[in-house]
Amino acid sequence: MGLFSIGNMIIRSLFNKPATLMYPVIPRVYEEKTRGHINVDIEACVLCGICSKKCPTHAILVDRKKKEWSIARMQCIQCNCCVEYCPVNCLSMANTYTSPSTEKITDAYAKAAPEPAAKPVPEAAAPVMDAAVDVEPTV
Amino acid sequence: MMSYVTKSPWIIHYDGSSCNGCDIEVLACLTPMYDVERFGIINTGNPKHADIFLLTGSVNEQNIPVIKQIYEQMPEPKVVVAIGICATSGGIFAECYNVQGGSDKVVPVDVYVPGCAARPEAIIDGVVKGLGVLAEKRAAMVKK
Amino acid sequence: MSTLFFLILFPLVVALALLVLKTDMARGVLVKAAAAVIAAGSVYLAWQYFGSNGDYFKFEGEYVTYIMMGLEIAIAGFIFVLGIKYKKYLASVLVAIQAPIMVWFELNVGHTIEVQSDLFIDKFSIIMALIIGVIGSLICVYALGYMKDFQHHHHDQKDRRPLFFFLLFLFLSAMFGIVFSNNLVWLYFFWEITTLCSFLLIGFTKTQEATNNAFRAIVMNLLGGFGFVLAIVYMGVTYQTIELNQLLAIGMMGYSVVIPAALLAFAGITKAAQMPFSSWLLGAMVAPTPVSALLHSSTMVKAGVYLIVKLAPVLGINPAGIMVMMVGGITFLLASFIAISQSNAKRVLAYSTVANLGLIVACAGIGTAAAVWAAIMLIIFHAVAKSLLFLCVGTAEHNIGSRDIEDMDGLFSRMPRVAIYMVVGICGMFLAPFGMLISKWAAMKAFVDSGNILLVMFIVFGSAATLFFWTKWLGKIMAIMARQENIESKVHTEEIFVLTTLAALTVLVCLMFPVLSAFVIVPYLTAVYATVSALAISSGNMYIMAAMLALIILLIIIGYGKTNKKIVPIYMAGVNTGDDLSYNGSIGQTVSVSLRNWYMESYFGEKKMNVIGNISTVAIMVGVFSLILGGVL
Amino acid sequence: MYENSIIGIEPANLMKEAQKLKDEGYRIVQICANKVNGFELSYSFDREHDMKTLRMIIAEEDEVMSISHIFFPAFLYENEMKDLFGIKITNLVLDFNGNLYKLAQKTPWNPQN
Amino acid sequence: MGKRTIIPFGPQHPVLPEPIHLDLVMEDEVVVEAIPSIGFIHRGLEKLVEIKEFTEYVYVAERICGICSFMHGMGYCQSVEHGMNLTIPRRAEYLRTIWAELSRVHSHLLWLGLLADGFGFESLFMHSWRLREKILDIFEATTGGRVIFSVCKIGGVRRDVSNETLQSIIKTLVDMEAEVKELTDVFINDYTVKSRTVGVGVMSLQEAHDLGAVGPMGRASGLVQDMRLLGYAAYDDLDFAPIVETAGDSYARTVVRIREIFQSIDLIKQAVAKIPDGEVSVPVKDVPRAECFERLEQPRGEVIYYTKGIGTKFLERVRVRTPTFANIPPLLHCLKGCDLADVPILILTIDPCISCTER
Amino acid sequence: MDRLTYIIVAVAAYLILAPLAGGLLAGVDRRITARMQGRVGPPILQPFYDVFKLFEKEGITVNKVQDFYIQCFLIFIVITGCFFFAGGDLLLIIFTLTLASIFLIVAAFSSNSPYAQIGAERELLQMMAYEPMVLITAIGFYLVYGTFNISDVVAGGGPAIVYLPGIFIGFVYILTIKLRKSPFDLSMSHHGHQELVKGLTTEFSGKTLALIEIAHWYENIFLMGFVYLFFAWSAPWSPILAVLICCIIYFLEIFIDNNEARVKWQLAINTSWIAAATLGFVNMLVLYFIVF
Repeated sequence: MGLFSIGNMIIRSLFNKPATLMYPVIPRVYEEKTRGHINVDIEACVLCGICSKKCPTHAILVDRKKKEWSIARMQCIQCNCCVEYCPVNCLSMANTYTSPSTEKITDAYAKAAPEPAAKPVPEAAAPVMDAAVDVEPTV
Repeated sequence: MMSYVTKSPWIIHYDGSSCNGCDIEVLACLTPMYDVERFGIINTGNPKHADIFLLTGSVNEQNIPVIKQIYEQMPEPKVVVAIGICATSGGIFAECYNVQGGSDKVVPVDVYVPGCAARPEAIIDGVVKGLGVLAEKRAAMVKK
Repeated sequence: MSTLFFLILFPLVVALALLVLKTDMARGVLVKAAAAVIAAGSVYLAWQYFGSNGDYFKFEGEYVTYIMMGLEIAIAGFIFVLGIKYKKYLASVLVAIQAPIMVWFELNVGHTIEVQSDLFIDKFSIIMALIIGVIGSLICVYALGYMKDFQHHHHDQKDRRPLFFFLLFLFLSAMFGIVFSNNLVWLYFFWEITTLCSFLLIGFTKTQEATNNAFRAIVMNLLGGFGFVLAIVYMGVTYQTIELNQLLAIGMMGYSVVIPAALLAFAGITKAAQMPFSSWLLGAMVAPTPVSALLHSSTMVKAGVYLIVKLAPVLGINPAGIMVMMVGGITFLLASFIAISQSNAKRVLAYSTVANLGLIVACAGIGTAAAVWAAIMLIIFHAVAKSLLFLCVGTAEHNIGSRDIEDMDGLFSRMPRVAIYMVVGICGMFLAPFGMLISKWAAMKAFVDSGNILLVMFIVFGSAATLFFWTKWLGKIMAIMARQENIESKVHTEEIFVLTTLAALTVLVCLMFPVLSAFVIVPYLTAVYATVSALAISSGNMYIMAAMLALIILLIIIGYGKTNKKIVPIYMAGVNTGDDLSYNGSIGQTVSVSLRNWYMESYFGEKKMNVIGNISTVAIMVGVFSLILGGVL
Repeated sequence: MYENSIIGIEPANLMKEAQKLKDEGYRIVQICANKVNGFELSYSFDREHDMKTLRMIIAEEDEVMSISHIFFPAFLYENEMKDLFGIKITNLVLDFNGNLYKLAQKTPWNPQN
Repeated sequence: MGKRTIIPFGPQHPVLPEPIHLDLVMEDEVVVEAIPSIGFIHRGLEKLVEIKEFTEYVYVAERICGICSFMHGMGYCQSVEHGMNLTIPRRAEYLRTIWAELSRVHSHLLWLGLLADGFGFESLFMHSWRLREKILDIFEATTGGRVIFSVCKIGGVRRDVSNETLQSIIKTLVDMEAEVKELTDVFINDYTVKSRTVGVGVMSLQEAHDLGAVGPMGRASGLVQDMRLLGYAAYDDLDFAPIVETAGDSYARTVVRIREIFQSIDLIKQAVAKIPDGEVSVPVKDVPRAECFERLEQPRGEVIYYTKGIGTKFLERVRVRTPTFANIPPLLHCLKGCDLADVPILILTIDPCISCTER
Repeated sequence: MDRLTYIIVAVAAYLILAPLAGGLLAGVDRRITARMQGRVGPPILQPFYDVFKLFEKEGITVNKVQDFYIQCFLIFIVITGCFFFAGGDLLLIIFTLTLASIFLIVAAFSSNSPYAQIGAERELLQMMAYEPMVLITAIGFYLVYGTFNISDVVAGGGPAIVYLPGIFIGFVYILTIKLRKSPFDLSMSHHGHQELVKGLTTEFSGKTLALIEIAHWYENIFLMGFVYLFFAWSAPWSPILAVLICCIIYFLEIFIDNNEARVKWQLAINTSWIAAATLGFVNMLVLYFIVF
């Protein structure tokens, strides 16, 4: 039984520095593993579309005609799924999050110049996607 | 004209149909590490006192009228901040039979805060962004 | 003196006339005319004797005493028979003891005593006469409309309104008699008539409950009457006087008059429904509302406190005084507590009456000039506000079909005028700057000065309770409910007239507060106490209070209900159906919101409080009487 | 590690079996419906970490007696099944009448209903 | 109508982080009847299994609830793994155990804060959540997320945690233990706190059993029930006994959860001491063909995962019986006869997770 | 300075300075509270920002009369303070304060809204809980100085605290209710989360809410004035001491606020009444022995 059981703790807090991180005055430093947003190395991308197919929220769109890889930032749930499935490791998870915005933004990345060599790869990947479960890249 | 709406934004938080990850992060914003009261933010819990409506989670048949009502009961100027992917687009639940989509189907959303779950820093940024909209709305109100 | 006789006899004549008049029309005309005459008479009386500091009149003619005795015997016989008929033998036993003693006294001692003055009038009587004359007759007028509805609701019963109005006017007559009598035998006669009238009025509806309550009332009042008889006998035998002013004079000269004072105070306590006798007044609620209003505001219970306040100079720090102040204090505290647990508006009013009478009794028990000042003020304000409240409740009851406070939801929208009057009445009962509160303030100061800390504790806690039960009622009425239909047009014009007058009176009396004090009460106290020390409340503060009231009225005129804001629905956790009255509840239902006040039965339950109150007051009375008797023997 | 013991029963025996388990000191821990051809209902009971599941298959139009009179908490699961699958459950202790969840689409697990 | 007050409580209500609605019928402030209404968060995610492959459904399972997120992922994976008879590496099981116990510490601290907030003890709320942030930092460092971890997958875990990091976790926990103790002592000793919890919402052992109470709710009434005793993941290697109190009131439930915080810290220490080196996942080559009931102990109590595979990459049925769902009948029992002021406390003492309940 | 000049100066000073001081006090309160909770907290001027913002909001109301009641609430709170600082009669002041509080309660009742109504009911209960002690405090001063007049009390020969230690403790106890601090912030809380949403103030918004806030500033300064009375007497340096003690008492209230859970109404009324009935009673008893 006590009436001022937390007294010590609050008096200590009163005279010590607050625990507050002071964001945004002091920017937050994120952990290396923090899942923030997806980066694409568009030049390395082969537009295979696996990421688009695997994305649980259908945030990623791959337009092969326009040679464009786009992500709806407001649909991405940072599950890291696309990164794990990407056959050419062109996707990566950055540790900073997408800024809030007044619009639902979609970031599109177009390949600078068409690379003919990239073309066969998606076709090679296609049968893999149809297989039952054997697409299980290791981390 | 100087407006005080940006100096004292009071929030109300309602959980649509989220996984409550974002809700917990909204609450975390109030706690010592993030302490949004630094910006004068108070979690009022009462739409009639609130300036900013923090909405998490997607909308469904049952909570649509509730969300509408909370929004309608807030006095002008008011801002809606949709927090998390579910609130912006329905997220991973978009294809569920009882999910109708993001909160913009029900109320006009002013700021979208991405993240699953949205980080406290993102929520703070989102609210700060909302303050700008709030000031604009206040200015428009004065003009009228 | 003729005015006094007129005021006593005129209502009697009207009463008899009403007994024979059978048509609504004739009754209406007569009651209204008589009420106007009585009110005018009492005002004339006030004007006539305004300058006097107490006039005493001797009445020549022994025959009156014998007529009274004859009537007393007849009444006793009547009660005796009724007691036997309804198997309420206790009542019969009590009259069977008391009447012979009185007759014996009259025949053996009474006629040997030379009575100096039978009647008198002073400023206190004037106040009482005004209360009876104005408020009492207003209630009679109100009763016209009310009883029409009442008869309509009970159309299967025989129309017994002639008897009803007979009793009302008889009551007024007896009350005038009480406040003008100096001769205690006369006083006792009128006293017994009020007892009888109240008995018949309480039992008016003739239901089993009404009969039971009527007998409870008469048993308790007869018990008090018995004390009265003993006091007269003791005085006649010991001091050779049966005059009230003589008793006071003897007492103030320093001789002990504790025994008659205690006995008379006891009679007053029963009539003023103090604990342990409060139950009769609660039982009286079964009677039609005008009866309640009459009993509570201007007659009956006021007779009790009138007698005690008259006795105040001989009370104070003596066993009789201590008995009176403690009984009053305890009653005030506990009755206020009980009122919290009641939802029946009339019961709330009843307990509030009991509590306020307790306060008056306690003030009288202290017996100082300041305390009596407070007591008289309380009597005035209580009479006006309480009659207003009772009549409002009566009107509301007839139109919304319930006298329960919880059914008064949205009364402000349904019956705006009645609701406003009710609000005025309620505010008048407990809120600054209305009179009641100022009187309470003075009472508190008197209590503190008296040095009785227990009483101080009673009043501070009792006030807190008072605040609670009045405000919650106030809140219930003031709640603005959406979508209510105005049903006020159904109210009789007589009722509205009376309510309006009473409401105006309530405000007026409060505004007149300083004047009333300076020109009526202080002179009375000066006459009684010779020296009046500084008043409880400085006149400056009284003016501040009056100014505050004026400010409130001004504010209401300027700002009430004026807004250009957008009207929006209320907050209901997001599930308001849009009509402010219901919400989308569980299991797919639309649920009506129901907002009810707190009653805290477990804290302030009627039963518990009554047990505590009855035991403690009985203990005090038994203690005091055994102390007095022990001193004598 | 424990085993999943699933015991097939006839729909008619449900009440009897449930009562038997109740008498043995079991309590209900979950009820699961699954739409196959008709409905497959699994009632799971627990006693000190030991779980038993009664399994029965009913036709779509069959009525099922509620076991909420034996196991009070069952009413929630049964209301849920009623809402989501449209299984006809009778004699519920507390019947939400399809209002446990307010759905845009009635009985989503059984669309043709 | 008498003296009965009828008001809506929720769905939007500041003491409820999640929407639930009660029709409260009260006399004075004493609740005589409370009729619940849920469904504000119902999404129907069990049905998503028809369009999400069983490996992908983990993402959905994790998002059943933001507080017990990890254990939902874990429960789903375990259920499928058992159905497939898939044995996962021991290190992965240990990591799952460590994360699960960290989740429990985080969840209980969060709950303590919410409870403090429920009875208006602001500073206690703030300090509870301040300490909780340290656990969240561990989560972020090891999994990359504060709330949703995304580390479980069928066949193991997606990220390894280095042994050095594990040691630093232990250090953090040891450092905060003293402060947690100081904080939890307030809940145990403070007069005003006890005035709000002792004797509030009493449930006897028999009632707890019959009403199906699970987790701390049941254990506070003396029901010895802890699914970790079944020995899933690494629990068969660890030494612990279920924490049981007998009073059955809100205070007992608080005490149970407080003691569990320290128990979890102890379990994490044991697990870190015993964790073997090795792989953290095995490849999945098959599809589920069997059904399986899997029972886990979440912070809120027992969760039952039922998965039924029919030999395709889509499961036929997933069902989650969440602890809060089981605890609703006990809640209704407790609400009868309490004060209005106790309603938030009682709703909180079952540690409700409405998004779990409604899925 | 003659009496009239003094009254005018005091009233003017109260009218102008009280909201400033009250707002500042609220700001400091929030800051200290935040620090006790390990946070940084809002700027000291935050309460003013809040009120200014509320004035900028759209005007909405649930009926046509509630604003009137709130305006009356503010007016009578201000009048109370004016009486107090002008050296008026203590009982008069207490009754005026009661009147003001009733206006607030009626405003809440008038909305006929669930949470506002229950808040009003609880506020009423709290009034019932503290009223006896407040009256006893006034009576205590009367017993010491033989007058209810504040101007005579502060001019008295010695600090009242010497005679009224019990009553002072009792008063500080109920001050927690009046300042709406935990453990007695039952009817409305300055913090967001409570079972009554915003209790009493649920239906007020915008300017009306701002008026309530301002009224509370006035009220708090007036209440601190009450504390001041216990420590003020004719000595020239006593005002400094008294103001210092007011600050300490306010800090103590913040400390208590951060140390306790919100209790239920039963405990609130029981303990307040017990405090009044014991501390007040015993203190008065002793005084009577001295006085009579």
